[in-house]
Amino acid sequence: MQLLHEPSPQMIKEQRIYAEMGLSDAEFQMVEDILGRLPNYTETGLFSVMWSEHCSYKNSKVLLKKFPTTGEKVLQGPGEGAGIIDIGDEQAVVFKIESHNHPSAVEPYQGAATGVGGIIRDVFSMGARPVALLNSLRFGELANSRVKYLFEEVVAGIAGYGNCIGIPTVGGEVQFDSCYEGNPLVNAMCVGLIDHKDIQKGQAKGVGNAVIYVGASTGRDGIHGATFASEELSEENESKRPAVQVGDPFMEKLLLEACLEAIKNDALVGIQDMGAAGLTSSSAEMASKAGSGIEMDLDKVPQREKGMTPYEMMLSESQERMLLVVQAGREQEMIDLFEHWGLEAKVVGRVTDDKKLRLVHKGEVVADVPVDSLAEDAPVYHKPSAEPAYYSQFQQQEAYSPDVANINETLKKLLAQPTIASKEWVYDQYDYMVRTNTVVSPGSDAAVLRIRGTEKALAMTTDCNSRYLYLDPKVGGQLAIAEAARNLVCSGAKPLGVTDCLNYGNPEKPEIFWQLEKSTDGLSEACEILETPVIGGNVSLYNETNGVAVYPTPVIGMVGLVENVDHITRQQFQQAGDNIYVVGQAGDDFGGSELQKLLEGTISGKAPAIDLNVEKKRQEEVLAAIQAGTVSSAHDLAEGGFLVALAESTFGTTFGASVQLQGENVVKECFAESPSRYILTVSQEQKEQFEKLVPEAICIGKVTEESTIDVKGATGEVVVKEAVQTLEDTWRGAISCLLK
Amino acid sequence: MKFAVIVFPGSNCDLDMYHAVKDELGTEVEYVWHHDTSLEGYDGILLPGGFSYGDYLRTGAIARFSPIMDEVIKAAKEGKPVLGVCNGFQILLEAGLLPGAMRRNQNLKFICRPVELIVENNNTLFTNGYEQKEEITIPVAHGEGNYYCDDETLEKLKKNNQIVFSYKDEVNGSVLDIAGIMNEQGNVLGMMPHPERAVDSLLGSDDGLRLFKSILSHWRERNAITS
Amino acid sequence: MMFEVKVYVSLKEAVLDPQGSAVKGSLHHLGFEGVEDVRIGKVMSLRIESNKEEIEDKVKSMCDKLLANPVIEDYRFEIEEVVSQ
Amino acid sequence: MMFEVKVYVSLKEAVLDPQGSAVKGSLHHLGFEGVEDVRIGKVMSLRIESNKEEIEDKVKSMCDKLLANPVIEDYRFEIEEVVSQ
Ligand SMILES: Nc1ncnc2c1ncn2[C@@H]1O[C@H](COP(=O)(O)OP(=O)(O)O)[C@@H](O)[C@H]1O
Ligand SMILES: [Mg+2]
Repeated sequence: MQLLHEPSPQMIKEQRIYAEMGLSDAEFQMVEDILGRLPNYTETGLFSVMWSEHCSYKNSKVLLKKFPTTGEKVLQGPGEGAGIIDIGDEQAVVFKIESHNHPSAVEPYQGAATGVGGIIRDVFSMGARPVALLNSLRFGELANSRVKYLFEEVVAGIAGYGNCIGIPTVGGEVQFDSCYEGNPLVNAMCVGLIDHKDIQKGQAKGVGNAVIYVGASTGRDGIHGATFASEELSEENESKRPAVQVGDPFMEKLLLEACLEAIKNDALVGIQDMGAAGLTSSSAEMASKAGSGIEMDLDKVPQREKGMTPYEMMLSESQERMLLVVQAGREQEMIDLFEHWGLEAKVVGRVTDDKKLRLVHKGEVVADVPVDSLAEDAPVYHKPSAEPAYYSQFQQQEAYSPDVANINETLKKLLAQPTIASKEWVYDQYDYMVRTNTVVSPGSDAAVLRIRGTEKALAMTTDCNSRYLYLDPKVGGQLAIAEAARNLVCSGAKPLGVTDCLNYGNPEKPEIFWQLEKSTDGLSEACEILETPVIGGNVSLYNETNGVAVYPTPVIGMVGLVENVDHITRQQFQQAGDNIYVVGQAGDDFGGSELQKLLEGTISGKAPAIDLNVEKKRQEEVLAAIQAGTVSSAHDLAEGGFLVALAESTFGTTFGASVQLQGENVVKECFAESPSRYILTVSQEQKEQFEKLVPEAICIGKVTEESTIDVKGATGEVVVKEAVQTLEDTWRGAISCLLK
Repeated sequence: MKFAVIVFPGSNCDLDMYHAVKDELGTEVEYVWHHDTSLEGYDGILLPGGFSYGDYLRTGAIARFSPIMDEVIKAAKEGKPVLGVCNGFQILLEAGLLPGAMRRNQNLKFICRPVELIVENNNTLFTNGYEQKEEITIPVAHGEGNYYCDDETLEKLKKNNQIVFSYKDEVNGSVLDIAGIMNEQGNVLGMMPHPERAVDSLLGSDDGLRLFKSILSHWRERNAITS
Repeated sequence: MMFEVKVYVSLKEAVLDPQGSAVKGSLHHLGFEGVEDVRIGKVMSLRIESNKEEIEDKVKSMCDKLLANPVIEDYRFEIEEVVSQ
Repeated sequence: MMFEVKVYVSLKEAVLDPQGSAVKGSLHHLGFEGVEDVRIGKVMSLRIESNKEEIEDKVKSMCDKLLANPVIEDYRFEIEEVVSQ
């Protein structure tokens, strides 16, 4: 029952070989107890990947339980490949976000590309047609040449995969901060559309049914990728790194089309992609969910390399593979269907009734373990939590009050900050139009795609300002959800739900666990109040290099429904003469702001305070005003505050703005990052009705024919007077300039 | 008039082409799988964009050997309108239906954005709905659209008015900023920009629609005369 | 018989090579002086089972048909017999 | 002194080569039988002005820094002196 060169069960135990695979002593003992004997090498491998943080969420499960995950419209919450929300007319939207941070740190192009490939498979394995991709990226400061390399290659990798497979990449965000220098974050999100009747489950039901393998053949790439993703990056573990996976978007395009066709065939019982922990997780999870077992003959698995062992086959993370369960007797239909797309489908096993995952290799049983023990019974930990010293310090600090001599010049500097500057350099490389549904392309608050054959459209965005989360994880978590929802509202959409990707440091450190705990509290509370349930997500821990953790970064992917394409609204001003309104007052909110970062080089103090009920009320009013057709353009105030948002509203148009500030404190009015605020423009005809719908809105000026930003203080003094062109050039050129 | 949209493994603008013709032009259109061996009954052939065979080796190089390509070549010889967009253009080049070849974009990056084109020749079955030298906005989305041909070929293209579209501003490094060319007979057009993405003002521009309309009206005129 | 074939495909002299120029630029940028020209081509390694008489013609025909594009590329190849172990 | 340098960059054995697979498939489709494996790599031709002692180190350093990606690629190179005409 063991291969010659593999250690024996005794050796695994005595030499603690399990520890190298990521199992603790106690966990290994649990395995021994479950089996009633010592596991062999292959079996130890199965447990080690399935019980890794990446697959089992053993450290984060207790926290994820807090998220509201249900709602009237939720058809599928967390647990399957992706969550699903009803959008009416027997249609639903499917979406999910996932991280590929560790692979991207090692090989940025392929790491990012395969991240995109993986999230696409999650969506089409539900039976949905993927319609859009988004991403959320974090890098160190662009001054560093390795960071430049990572940034350029990650963007190229995302583009390379998405463009080739023909799914538009319509939005995302990029932020730069030194905490991400050694450990960039690469999160990819995919949105799909599905008819209710086509919804699939990854289940291996029906004893005797065939287990079919389709897609790329299995190589030695990515072995132990899931375990690798569950450790910190360090020089010691460099040698442990798995062979890099290379994405093949062409293969995935064929797989996508073939699987979507297979889903229409009633011979298909279940389908799941082979993501992290490849064959192991797909087979064990499908069987466990169905209350059945699976027996597989590994000799039948298509292999790219010679002499692969069961351990290697089961742990390989080769890309572009799917596992199907098909009615017994109808295998040939499926094989023919895949053949049409030039793909080989191979029967590799059968569904059994003994709730075991049994693997046969060269005629011998090489593993025989209960599926539930792999998929369900991983230990759950509640790690110790401790408030970090920095937090209480920041809380006690007096509100930061920035000293700004020249508002005009400061505005220009802010617009050139890479986190604020135009991301055109990035999205110019993404095909954001393919499949011709993209109504609002990258460059506005959220992307909007029409749904062909209906009046409806979907708005989508990714957001997370991790600086706020670092200062205050709870408030920061609330702000992240609120900002995402606000961006959708500005586009004319009602937020439907959330997918989240929790990117944190090492949870075994109490201070990091505390960040996780507090921020999930904040996220949960905001989701509850804003009625945006969490329908899926991903956890990426151990984002540390040589002991330094990234800021807590729970990236929020949110999708909203635009009831009628007529409601679609952009951030850009639409016509001269429109009135400019501001909703919400500026407060003393400079903690973690772009201005603080610009002036001090670091951040400190308290995160901007948010009242979620106010947030909600404003979102409802603004959306109602948009739906009533009274709003010409809408933009939320985010990084950089009012002036940046005002300037952005003129970019890409021929218009300017002439406004007068309300408050006495000019710096606060111009740059504070108080949440829940909007700039809206309203035509003269709509003025009256608009003011009824958004009573809080204050008219501060007008959109002008002349392409100048003209801002006066409360007492009439000139605060800013600058040609839009000058500001726009600075903003547009900043990133490519930094890359030179 | 009935169009065929050829679908190669890896095509991904087939759907856009299909809907442009069906929904916006309002004409008959069908997908034809690359394994098929007949184009009978189709009056116009559309080769869509995408990444046929992943564009591995060279763009269009492998697709050029798909079984349907013999039929495409035949249709071109018979004088049927054949339009190749983006990857479709690249396939036409590889198949020798149009002269020249593509290199990677000058900046080595994929470029996706609306660009301004100049209609260099409106006296073609593809462009009769435009004004000569008219400026139109049509998006590009490609990594290898940097058109190359030798000087002799270029002279010929110029002499025969085979250059149909050029970029108003430099985009990808193409010789003479060429965006689209046709064959000598004038019935095969290859272009990098995507007219099928510019057929609905909701999505930004409908300047591409007139290209399809031109093909249709040419066909109608011709069939009115011959019938 | 088994052959190990290497096909080298390069852009014709007259054709500007954007990738080569970019690499040259980066090398200069990295401080490597004296780099005067960079051209980037492809090398394809094929293992082909064939009889000895045909292999050369076969490879030539592969190149003409598929592996190189005569409009912009030149090619050359090397054929080596694999001595079975 | 002027050197003509050729750098050959290929994907590591264990790394998937989708290009190679596609080309192999296409060759089969075209009726070329016996093609058992295709891998596609790059060849870079550089002309470098340098003194003799340094050229080898220089090229090695170029490869490590820029020309090859050590995570997925292997490289080798040949250096030849250009005899001035
Ligand atoms: N990585 C990216 N990929 C695609 N689009 C991006 C990316 N980063 C930013 N964008 C786009 O640039 C615009 C501005 O982004 P951002 O400043 O994050 O907006 P906001 O603050 O409103 O969330 C958005 O339309 C966004 O989708
Ligand atoms: Mg915004």
